[in-house]
Amino acid sequence: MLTQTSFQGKLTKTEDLFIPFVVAGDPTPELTIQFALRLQKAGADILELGVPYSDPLADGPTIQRAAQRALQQNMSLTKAIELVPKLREAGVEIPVVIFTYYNPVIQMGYDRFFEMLEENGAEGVLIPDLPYEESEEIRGLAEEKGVEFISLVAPNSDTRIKQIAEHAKGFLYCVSTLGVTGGSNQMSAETLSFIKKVKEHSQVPVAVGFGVSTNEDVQLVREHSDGVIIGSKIIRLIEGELEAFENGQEEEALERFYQEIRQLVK
Amino acid sequence: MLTQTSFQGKLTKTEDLFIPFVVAGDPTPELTIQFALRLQKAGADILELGVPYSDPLADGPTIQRAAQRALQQNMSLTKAIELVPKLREAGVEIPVVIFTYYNPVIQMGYDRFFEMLEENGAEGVLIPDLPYEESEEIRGLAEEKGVEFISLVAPNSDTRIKQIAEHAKGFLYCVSTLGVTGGSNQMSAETLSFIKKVKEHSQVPVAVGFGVSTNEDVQLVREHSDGVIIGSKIIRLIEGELEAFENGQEEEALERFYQEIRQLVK
Amino acid sequence: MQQVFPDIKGRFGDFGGKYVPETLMGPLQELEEALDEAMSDQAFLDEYHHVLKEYAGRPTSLSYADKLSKQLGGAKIYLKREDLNHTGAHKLNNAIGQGLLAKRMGKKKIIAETGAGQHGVASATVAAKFGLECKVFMGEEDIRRQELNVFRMKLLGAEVISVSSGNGTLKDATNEAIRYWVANCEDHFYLIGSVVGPHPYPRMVRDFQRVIGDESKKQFLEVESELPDRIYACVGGGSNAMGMFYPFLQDPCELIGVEAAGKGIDTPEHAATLTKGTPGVIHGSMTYLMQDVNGQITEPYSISAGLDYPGIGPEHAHLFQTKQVRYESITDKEALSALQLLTEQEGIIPAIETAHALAQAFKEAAEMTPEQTILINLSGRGDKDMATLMEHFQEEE
Amino acid sequence: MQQVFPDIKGRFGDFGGKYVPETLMGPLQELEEALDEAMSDQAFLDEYHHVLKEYAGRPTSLSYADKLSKQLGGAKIYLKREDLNHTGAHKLNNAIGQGLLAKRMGKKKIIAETGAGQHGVASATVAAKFGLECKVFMGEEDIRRQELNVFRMKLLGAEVISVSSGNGTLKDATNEAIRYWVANCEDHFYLIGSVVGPHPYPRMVRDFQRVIGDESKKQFLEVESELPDRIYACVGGGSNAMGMFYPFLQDPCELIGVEAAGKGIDTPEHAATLTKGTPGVIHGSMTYLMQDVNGQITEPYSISAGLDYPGIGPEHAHLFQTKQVRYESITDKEALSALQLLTEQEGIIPAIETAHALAQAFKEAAEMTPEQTILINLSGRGDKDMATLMEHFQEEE
Ligand SMILES: Cc1ncc(COP(=O)(O)O)c(C=O)c1O
Ligand SMILES: Cc1ncc(COP(=O)(O)O)c(C=O)c1O
Repeated sequence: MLTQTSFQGKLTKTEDLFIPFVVAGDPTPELTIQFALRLQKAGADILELGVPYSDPLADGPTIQRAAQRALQQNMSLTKAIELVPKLREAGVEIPVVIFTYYNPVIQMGYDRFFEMLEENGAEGVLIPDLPYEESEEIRGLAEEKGVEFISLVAPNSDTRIKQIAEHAKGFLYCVSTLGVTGGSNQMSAETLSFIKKVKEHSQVPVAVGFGVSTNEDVQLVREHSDGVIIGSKIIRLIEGELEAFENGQEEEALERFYQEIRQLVK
Repeated sequence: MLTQTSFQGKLTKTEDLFIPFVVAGDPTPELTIQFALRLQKAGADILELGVPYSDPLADGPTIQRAAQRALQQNMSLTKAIELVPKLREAGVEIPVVIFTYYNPVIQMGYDRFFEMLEENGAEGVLIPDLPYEESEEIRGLAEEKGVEFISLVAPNSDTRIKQIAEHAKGFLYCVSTLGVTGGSNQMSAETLSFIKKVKEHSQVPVAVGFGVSTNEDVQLVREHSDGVIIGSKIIRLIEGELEAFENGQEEEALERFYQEIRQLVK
Repeated sequence: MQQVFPDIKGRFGDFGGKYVPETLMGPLQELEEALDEAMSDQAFLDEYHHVLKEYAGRPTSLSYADKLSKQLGGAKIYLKREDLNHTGAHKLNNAIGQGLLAKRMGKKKIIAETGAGQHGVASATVAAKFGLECKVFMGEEDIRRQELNVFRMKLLGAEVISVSSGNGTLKDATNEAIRYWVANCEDHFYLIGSVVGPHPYPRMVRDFQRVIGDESKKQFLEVESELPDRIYACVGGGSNAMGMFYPFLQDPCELIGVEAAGKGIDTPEHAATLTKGTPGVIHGSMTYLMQDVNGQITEPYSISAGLDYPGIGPEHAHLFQTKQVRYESITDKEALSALQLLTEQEGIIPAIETAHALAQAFKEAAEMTPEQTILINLSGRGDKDMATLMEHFQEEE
Repeated sequence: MQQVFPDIKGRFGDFGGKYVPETLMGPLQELEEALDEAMSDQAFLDEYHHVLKEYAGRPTSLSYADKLSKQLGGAKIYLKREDLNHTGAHKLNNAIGQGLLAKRMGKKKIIAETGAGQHGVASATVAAKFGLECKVFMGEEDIRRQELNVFRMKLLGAEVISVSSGNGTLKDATNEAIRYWVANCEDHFYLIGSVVGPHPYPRMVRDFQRVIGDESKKQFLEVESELPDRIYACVGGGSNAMGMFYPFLQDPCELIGVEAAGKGIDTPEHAATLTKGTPGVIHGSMTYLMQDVNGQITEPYSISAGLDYPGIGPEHAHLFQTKQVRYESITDKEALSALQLLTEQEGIIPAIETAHALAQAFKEAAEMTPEQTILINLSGRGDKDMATLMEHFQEEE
């Protein structure tokens, strides 16, 4: 049984979630807003807003490239959080999760970080290189501030699955394949039994990510979990339109992007 | 007191000797004969006929170059000895000393070597890399065959000077400077006392070589010894005429060579 | 009582820990357990020391640099000769230890990152010796600069994987090796080349390198009957320094770690992590690093590829904070002069990395008295650096 | 009773002696006396062994090549690791000995000849260490081929003198070094790099290299409790082989010297002096050499610069004649395969010179039984050969 998961009351369902990932500032902050709008229109329930990082250890080449593009726009943790109110202004209503590596958070400091999240109205945070054992303090602070601190769990998390799942907030991010983001995906018997085990212990929706890139993948994930996380595939769709943006065909490109997403999650 | 030195009766004086060195076949066997004739005409008393060698350890760059030129003419120990009767035919009457490194002699074999010297009428032999200690057998054979085996003695021969000098045949070759052939020369007090010491023990004429290249050198050497050996300087004079030979101006070149030698030993 | 570091969470005071993607937490746990078990198994330790002796050439010599000591006119200078190790640097000690551990864990494939190629060659060597498959990640810029070491690795049967992300240097190669490990951790052992990375790497690498300090202590006492006054080592990731310093931490010796000041610590081109960096997380570990105000890691610079790294082992960060070790920095130029001096005075061409330690030591030795003694860890030989040196000295002319 | 070689005239049976210009007879006499005196002075021997241990890194390891032995399925293969010597080859043992002798004789300047540059580097190293001036003669062709070693020598403070006579290779460099010595013997010590040259060089170099065989014997008995069945070494001038073989000459071990067959001993391009040469005099010594019918020395060929020499030490000529040692030859191609095999199986990249010994040993090991043992002298490391190997393996592709 899922307990009420909230994102400050903004997450209105607890299953069949669609959780897209984009990198703030890829290829420009303005376009990030446009993508977010299209994703929402295509049914997104939560937006993962990635903060570009110089050394993204958990990401594959696709997201690395997106981060490089965004860094060239001088995107930073500060600016990414400050993008949230602009998303709101433009009409994005779904909860936003700031996806950032740990080091920029350290440099900002926990106090300022949560202050900024609050000021700018970001509902969640996910730090891919801050595992359960190292995150006790920040999880406490997040809870205090009413920010959902998203945890990840992997098939080889083993005895830690129970612990992580039981303490999960917002939603629980299942890494379905061993690997960095963007690998190919097939749902093996082991993956299925892993998801089952996670669901047994989790009180929040269990979403599956890493490697979801076709509508078949999406169907498969939907069947066995509470939500699907899509990252690299979305970045690749954006990459496919870069030329169009440069050529000033923005509207057509965004429309194509929207249609593609619709096909993907239909 | 000098004992009678013979070179098979052909050496008619025992002082003020002029002993030139040429390399057989440099630049051609025919020209070697012509040089020998001019040297005789200029007063040479003994001819050192050098056999070109691939690895002439005791020679400087000038004689190395001469050897290279001669080797390109396929000159060898055999052919160098066979050049002697041709010298005679052309009118060279002074004694001829075959100057050869040891290895070609080994390959020919002592028997054949002395047979050839006898057949072709060479009066002496000098092997610069066969010191006294290693030459007992060949010295015996030379004596037996009536061939003068020329020994060398150096300032640093030290306690061996007496031994070498006492057993010297033909003439005794004094290395006046430490060094390979062709270095610059100045007769120091030490050199003088070295020559004096050699003369005390030698029963054959004491000739001085290595580095004699001007008429002043020649005068100096004459003053203190029984003869002067000139090698590199003669080779350099030959080298100076190589172009003339190539251009067919043989007579002019040989005449110039003769005049130069005359000036050198006047 | 002295506290034991790292603690159970892999921390050296404020530093260390495991800041890695969740997927690596399992493998790190597995590694830690295997390591603890191996290190308490005498048979494993015996094999490690057997390979060091009969294969790597240990113990390495302790050389008294008599001409140089006299020339500088100060302290007596001793050199611990890690350059005499098989493959030419201290790196092999660690690669042998981890290679044996990989075998013991039943892993048939190893991966490694490399900058100048020394750790890559050491890993490829160990892989050949122990019959393991080996992939070495190397930045495409470093591949270009270190053609010969790349060829050595290939000859040893390793696959060299070119990394084009970032600037194509060591930091990027490390990122990529970690990513590959994330995707392939089930059957791959990641052989890290310095005292960096998540727990238990900093401890493990230190413990496989402490043979340097252990031997030095014994050898030094044999010839001088007392401990050195000061001990110097260069610091890139910090493995040769930790290996040397660790056994002396409780002794009354002054320990000096020397970082690369590149073109000067007042320019942006240096790799002086402790001198100029700030705390943060890099490659899975809380430590000092070079970063901008946004927490983006910045590109370091040093003429020596082995010191050209924006982080440093967490134990060094701790020793820096607690002032147990003094950290200095040396420019490219000073390092090259020291390299020349050692070469001309003692007939030993050191690695450019090592030359940083030498430069600091020579400066200080000259101010000391002939009754005092110093020990320098000569972490590697300079053969690998000939091309760089040729370029440099030709430019100078 | 066993006869002692060389005899008082510097002869090993029919071979050896002093075939040099008169000017060198004095210096050779002086050298012989100084050598005899030094070798009977315990203080000199102690210093020599002290430098070997504390500077050069001796004793070098004896490594059991377990993977390779199993792979070949025959005899157990052991490697004597001269590659672990400072500067990377056995050459340093001799350079240290002669360097100490030069110092003892009050000579402040040394000269040396070199082919690939290994002996040149060893000499330059010793000169730096002992404060001597050093000139290295090197053929202009070799200077071109061995740019890095030339740079190493210069860095060590040596002057490298380019020799353009002949083909500009080792033979010519040796000629030129001898000529220079003739002209400057008063204050110069000529540091010959192999067991060649006039008496007392072949004996002296052997005696400074026998540490290889002495250590090997002790180490081998420790691990195997009996002597090896066969012992292999490559032969250029023959110093690493004499150093290894000499202490085993009276033992029931079969000794095998391996020459370079280049492109095949039936072609003119090889350096198989004993296999195809005839007796004569080269560089002051009666021995075997490669020559034409007129006694002109011919140009040898081998892919390995260190074996690319038309002569051989006179003691080898004697051991060949008396059949105390068996001599074989190995082509470029066979050597390169053996190099690859050792590299891939044991993680050791040998010098191409050494690879000749390996190739012969591997052939024979496969035919032997696992109860039998063989010992190979791993005379040097292959780092110096990377450029040659790169060229070669790229051509092959
Ligand atoms: C010779 C040498 N010394 C030092 C280093 C720096 O590494 P660490 O600081 O881990 O000893 C390297 C790295 O490649 C090296 O090759
Ligand atoms: C590694 C190595 N082995 C062998 C040789 C051949 O010399 P020797 O026959 O004197 O041992 C050389 C010569 O340079 C060498 O460098």
